[in-house]
Amino acid sequence: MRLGPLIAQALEIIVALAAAPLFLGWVNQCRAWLANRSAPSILLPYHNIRKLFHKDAVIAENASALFRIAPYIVFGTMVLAAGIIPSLAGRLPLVVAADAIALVGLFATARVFLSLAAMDVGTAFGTLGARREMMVGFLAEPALLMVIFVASLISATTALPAISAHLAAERLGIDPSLAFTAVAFTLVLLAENARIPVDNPATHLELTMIHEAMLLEYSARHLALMEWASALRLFNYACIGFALFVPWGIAARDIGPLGLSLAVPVLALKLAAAGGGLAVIETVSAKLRVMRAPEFLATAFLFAVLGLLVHVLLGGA
Amino acid sequence: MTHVPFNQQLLNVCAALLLLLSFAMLSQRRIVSLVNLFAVQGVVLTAATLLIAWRTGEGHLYFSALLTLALKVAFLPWLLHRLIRRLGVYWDTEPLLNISGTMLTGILIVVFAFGLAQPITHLASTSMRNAIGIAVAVVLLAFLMMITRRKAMSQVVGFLSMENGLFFGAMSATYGMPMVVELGVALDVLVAVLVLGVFFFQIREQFDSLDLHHLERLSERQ
Amino acid sequence: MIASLPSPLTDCLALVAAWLAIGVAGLARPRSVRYAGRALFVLGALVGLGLAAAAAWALVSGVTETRVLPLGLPELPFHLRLDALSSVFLLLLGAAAAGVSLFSAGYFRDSEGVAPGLLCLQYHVFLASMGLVLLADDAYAYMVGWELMALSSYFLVTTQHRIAEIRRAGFIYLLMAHLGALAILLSFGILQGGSWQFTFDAMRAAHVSPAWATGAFLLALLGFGAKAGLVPLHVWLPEAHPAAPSPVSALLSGVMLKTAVYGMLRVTFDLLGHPLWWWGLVPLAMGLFTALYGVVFAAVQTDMKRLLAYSSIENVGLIFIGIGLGIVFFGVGMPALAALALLATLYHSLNHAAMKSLLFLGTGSVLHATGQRNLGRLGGLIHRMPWVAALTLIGALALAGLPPLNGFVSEWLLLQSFLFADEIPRAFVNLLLPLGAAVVALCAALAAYVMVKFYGVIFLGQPRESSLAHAHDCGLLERLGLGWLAAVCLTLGLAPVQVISALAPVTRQLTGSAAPQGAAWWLLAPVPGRAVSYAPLVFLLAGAAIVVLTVLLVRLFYHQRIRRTRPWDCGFGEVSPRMQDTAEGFGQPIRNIFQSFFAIERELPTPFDAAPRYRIVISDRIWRALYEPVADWVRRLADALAVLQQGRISAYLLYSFATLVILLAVVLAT
Amino acid sequence: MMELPFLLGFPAVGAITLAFWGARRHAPEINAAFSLGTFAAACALALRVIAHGPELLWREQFFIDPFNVFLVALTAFVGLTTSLFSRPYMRVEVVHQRVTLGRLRLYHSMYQLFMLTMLTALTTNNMGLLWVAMEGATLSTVLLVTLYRTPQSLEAGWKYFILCGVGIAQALFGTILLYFAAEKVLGAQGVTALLWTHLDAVKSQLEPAVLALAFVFLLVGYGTKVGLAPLHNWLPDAHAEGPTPISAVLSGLLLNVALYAVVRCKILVEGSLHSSLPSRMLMGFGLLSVVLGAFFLFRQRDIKRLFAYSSIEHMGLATFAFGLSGPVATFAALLHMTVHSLTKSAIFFTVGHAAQKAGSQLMEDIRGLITLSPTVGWGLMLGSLAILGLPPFGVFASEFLILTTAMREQPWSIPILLLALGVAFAAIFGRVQPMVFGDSEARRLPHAPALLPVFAHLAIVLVLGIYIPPYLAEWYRAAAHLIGGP
Repeated sequence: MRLGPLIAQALEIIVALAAAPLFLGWVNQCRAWLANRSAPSILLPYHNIRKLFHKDAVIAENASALFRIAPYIVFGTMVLAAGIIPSLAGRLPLVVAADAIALVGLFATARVFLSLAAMDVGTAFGTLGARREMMVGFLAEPALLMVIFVASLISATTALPAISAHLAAERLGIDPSLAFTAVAFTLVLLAENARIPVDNPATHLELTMIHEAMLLEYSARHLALMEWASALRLFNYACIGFALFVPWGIAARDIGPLGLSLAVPVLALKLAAAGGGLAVIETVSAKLRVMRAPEFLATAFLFAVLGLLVHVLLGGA
Repeated sequence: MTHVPFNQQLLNVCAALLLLLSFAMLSQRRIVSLVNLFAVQGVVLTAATLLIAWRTGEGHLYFSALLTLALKVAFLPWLLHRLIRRLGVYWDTEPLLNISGTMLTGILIVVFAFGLAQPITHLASTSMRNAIGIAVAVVLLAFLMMITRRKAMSQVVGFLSMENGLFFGAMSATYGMPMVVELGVALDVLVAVLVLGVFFFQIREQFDSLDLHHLERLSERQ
Repeated sequence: MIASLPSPLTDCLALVAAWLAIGVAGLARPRSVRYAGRALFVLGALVGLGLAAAAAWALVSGVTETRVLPLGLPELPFHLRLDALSSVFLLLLGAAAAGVSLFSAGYFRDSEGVAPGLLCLQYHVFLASMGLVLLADDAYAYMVGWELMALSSYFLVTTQHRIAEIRRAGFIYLLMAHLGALAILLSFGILQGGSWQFTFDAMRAAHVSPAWATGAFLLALLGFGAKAGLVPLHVWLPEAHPAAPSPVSALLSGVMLKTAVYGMLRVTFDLLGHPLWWWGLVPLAMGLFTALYGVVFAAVQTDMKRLLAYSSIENVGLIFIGIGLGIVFFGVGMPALAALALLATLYHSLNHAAMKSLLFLGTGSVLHATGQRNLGRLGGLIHRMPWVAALTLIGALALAGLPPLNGFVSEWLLLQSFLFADEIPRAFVNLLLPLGAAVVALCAALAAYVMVKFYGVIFLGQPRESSLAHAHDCGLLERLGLGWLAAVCLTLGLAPVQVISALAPVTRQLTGSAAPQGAAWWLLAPVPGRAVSYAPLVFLLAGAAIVVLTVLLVRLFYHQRIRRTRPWDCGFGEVSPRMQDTAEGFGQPIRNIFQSFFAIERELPTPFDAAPRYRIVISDRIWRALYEPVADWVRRLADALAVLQQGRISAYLLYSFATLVILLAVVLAT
Repeated sequence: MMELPFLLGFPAVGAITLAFWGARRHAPEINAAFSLGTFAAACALALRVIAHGPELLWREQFFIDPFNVFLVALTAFVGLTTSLFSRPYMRVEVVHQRVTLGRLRLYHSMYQLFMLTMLTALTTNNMGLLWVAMEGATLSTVLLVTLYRTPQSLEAGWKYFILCGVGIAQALFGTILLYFAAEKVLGAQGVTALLWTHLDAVKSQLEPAVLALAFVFLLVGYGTKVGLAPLHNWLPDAHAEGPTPISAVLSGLLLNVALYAVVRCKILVEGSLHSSLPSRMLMGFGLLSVVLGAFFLFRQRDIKRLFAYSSIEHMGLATFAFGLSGPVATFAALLHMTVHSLTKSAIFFTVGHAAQKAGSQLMEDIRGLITLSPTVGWGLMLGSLAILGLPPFGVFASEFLILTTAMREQPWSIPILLLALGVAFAAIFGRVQPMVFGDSEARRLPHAPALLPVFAHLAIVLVLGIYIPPYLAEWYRAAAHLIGGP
């Protein structure tokens, strides 16, 4: 295998690792601005991670090995996902490892391990968080799959790079089915990344928290990995969104220095815009009661299915 | 109207008598006279057999006439009378279907029987083909009697007169069955009545009555 | 003929016979656990391995042989046949049986209620009868094997016959099995098409009119569906599986359900030959409903074996979805896609055999160690029984359909084949089928939910009962059994390309078109010419590499100091086991979302209860809606008829009289 | 040709001997010995017929052909095993003081007499003698049904006597009509005119109208003894109230022989009618019996009544199969007669022991046989499963053939059959399971149960399910060919 793609692959992963916390910071900053608060430093997530890595790990006595392995696995899956999703370039070595469906499976793996780890210590909040996380998951996952289905039906493939390449090649027109799925995807993204209105990353209020509840027993480096992983997850979802709905600017054909050097700034732009948009949504919408989350996700599912139907109807006609 | 030979007329008279008798049995409620009627039936049957024997000159018919006389006129009635005395059952209770109703049904049955006998009658070469219909009628009437009676005893008499009907049928259709069969049938009837005798005593000692409503326990209506 | 030189068929036959022999040998010393309960079962496991090997060889060498045994009916001796289809399922049978028997050798004690020898007999007759079902090439041999399978497994299910529920479960099981068998029998009766030959060859040759063929197909679907547990014919399954001893549950769920799949494929694609495309919609619809129904019920169960039983129903649903898709594709003339769908079916059958057996055996170990089947009284066993916990985790993750394990592969294939549904040249169908994909996706996600509940509540958290402290890990033989099945799961997960190329002859036999070949030995692609791929090996290696790298970096740069304290739990004081979610609690979201599925009766505590208690009974609507009315109807009819026989002799005489008169009238009339 | 004299001689002599010695200590053994002799003679006869084909004997009054010789062998065999079973059973009854020694004598002598009538009915060539023997069978068993002299047994006996007597009277009239029709062809007063072989030879010339009527009477007559609904009402009572060995032979033998008579008549009538009227009648009766039997099964509480109704159902099935009247169906019907009589008598053996142990025939009193005495428990369980038509037992083989044939020939009948079979399965199995499984508090018996007969029967049925020996198959084929049908 030639060296170029490998380097590109490595570059993509590194960019992801580096950019993920930054993106999170950016979103928080935008939210602060929109809320007329003085924004924290955009680098705050880095500081957090660094700080956590230096602390002593405190673990419950009855925690099993699973509890300690889980952070690494979750982190690993997220990094792998970052390597597969064409954020900078398609046609990368890792791409063959998994198509879009496998990618969804990858996220599911992360979620399952996260939940298992949360149940391991056997505290009230851990199990509660795990349950809620799985609930959100089993509703979000099909919606995400439907979104991908529509894209794959349009481009006759389930390989993400191929999809985005195909979509990018298409004439720039508004495709109604894609529009529906875009909405669905946004909702899924909010839910999966524990953002308002499904969850609130900023609070530890028992009754409402989902994602945070699962991390309660973690500390130090394990917590750091978990935080980093969730930042990566947000980043990954954003990149999937880009690949599906604004696929332009990804170095589809040539993964030489030129293409990449062109792709990086484009990605930065997209991230900035997405972060802004995300912040806006989070600011204007209110946190839902946990039991309302299913309805929220059902809407997402509905949108995705509508997109599917629209596609088949118009495509069939 | 063609001329009918004398003994032929006699035979027809016998047939008519048999029919009359079974109607009489159908309406009779006194068990003693029921048995008597049965005996008379036997007499008529014997007469008919003798007539046929005389006419056809079939040797074995004389024998079966004898058999009939011995069994159905002498032995069975005697046995039944004895049982009646020993068991003290003289009256049958009100039949399930009242007399007039029974009679009406009987008439219908006779009509049906004649209709039934048509194909046979056409074929029969015997001199008394018309009697076949009567034989069937006798059988079915006996059947009806068994259905409508409530006392074991009268049911048995019905059973026996049914056998009479069969015998008469055999006579009128085919001048009787082969000897070996005749004997077998007679034997069976004999044994049957003996068994019945045993039966009556068993039933009596259990229920001290021969009323059939004691014998209605085994059913699916739990 | 073939008998002279050794042949795969002869080998398989000999091995199946060997099972029978082992079973009979069990009666020699029925009371001895070491002989009948241990040695013979190990022997049986070896036979299973042998069978798997022979079948695999037959599959690879691609032989198709037939032979006739001097048994059976005079006109219809036992015909046997070994072809690609049967050898795949024989492989499944052998491999699964090997693991289960190995486990059983360590599992069965004489506390099972029946003498070990008898158990050994029933167990091995069960295995042998399944072998006969897979080998049979005529209706009679097939039905003999089929019913024998039901019978032997019935005795196994009712091993603990002193418990009334178990007797009831056994009764329902055998009743459903028998009714199903009757349906299959009639289907064969149609298939022989007037040629009084009941050999499958004759049925292949026979020409059946479309109407009759449809009848045969529906009857077969009824019969095999009843065995496989398609909703609404599933009622026996969640009763029988928990009732049986765990190894038997493993066989029932892992292998026996697959014989129904085998039968369905055999009848539809082999004997009927040319299925009409719309037939496929029936199993497809039933499958979709079954899958959703099963997984939703699994999510709310509190008995771990019932949970697995319902999850089996779900998987059967997925399998039949594949069959339905295959029929549709084949019917509209897309053999390649039909091959893909059937491939998903076959692959999922193999997967489910491995993972569900594994999980049931796991529950068996838990049951022996704790004596508890109720999830509400388990927990924290990962500390007490690490082996079982570790091996079961593999099964659970596989069943949850997570890459890179095997469950995901078949799910992936199924979704891929759904992706082509829009090319079907039938209006509406191509519109509706993609919605099926949505249901499949939902089921897959719910399966993950169920598995997290299953594993988390049993093995993680704190023990909910003090008695669990004495739980012990399973013995060596049991570990071997579990390990073997786990290994099978991993292999199926990591080497899909090889498995698929091995399955190619089957799809070629069924649809005339080969299954998709991998682009490379490590790369899986559903159909040639599509830029789609899944490479579990790369996937796993890359993932592992990243994880290891992370671990190393962390070890390299940061200190390893760790303090152990009590759980923090957001600052609550004492953390008691009762604070954890119970099984009911974990199922609660599902219960709310899918309320319409269940017939729920609740007993909620009021705020003023001195000793507040919470009880909830979730039962199957279908049972009340479908089966109880039928039973009532039969009972009422019987009561009505009973009037006929009211004990009066005159009435009886009247019957005779009436019969006589009526018949005479009939004769006169004609 | 010495087999036949022995075949009929053994039971005849036995009946007389036991009439005097029947109460002695070794009477049961004597009984068994005579039955053994009969069985030996039957086997010799069977072998001879297989070797030399059909034979006529004693001025053509007796006739052995494949059809009846296999029933002869079956009858003799079941007679033997039943006598073996009744050894401990009746001894226990004596100990329990349900029968006096006098009645024991009656029982033994009548048992032999019953065998005699059965064998005569099977082997005779004379339709008249057939009738005589059938009536004789009723008479010899009616006093056995009332052996216990309980009110119920007397009632059962009375119904048995009257209903069968009346029925058989109809059969006599049918025979007369047959004779009447035959006379036209075979010449007046021909002693040969009632010989089946001659009738069979000229059956195509017999007058259809008469034979149609004759068949109705014969069918109603012998059908009553077969237990065809709605003429079956005597059957459950007689089975339930008599001693179990008698229930076994009634179910296992009498019904078969009666059906044999019906089929003999059907052959003649169909030959003359050239229409499928008789077949349709048989099918109608068969279906009705199957359905009614199945539904009555549902309400039973008495175990012997339960299996009596199952006999009705199975006889109905066999009759239905004869009505289908293809070579396959007839084959299946014969096979069904065989396996049913073997299985059902085996079941009655186990039922007898079970009821004695529990001291009651009510099913709710019989529990946990498998814990009390595993052999009886397993016998009952396996027997019931066999009778329910589960492979590898022979009943499945016959039902397989019957159902698949009916599926093609008479599709309309299939739903009815399925309903009935399903109901029967649920009814019988749902009651047998709790009797066999679970715990029990029943007592031990003074005499060990005789289980050899049970498992001998089940073994044979099992073998017939997976392997029908060629000569037996030949036998069935020959019989099926003989019965033929249009």
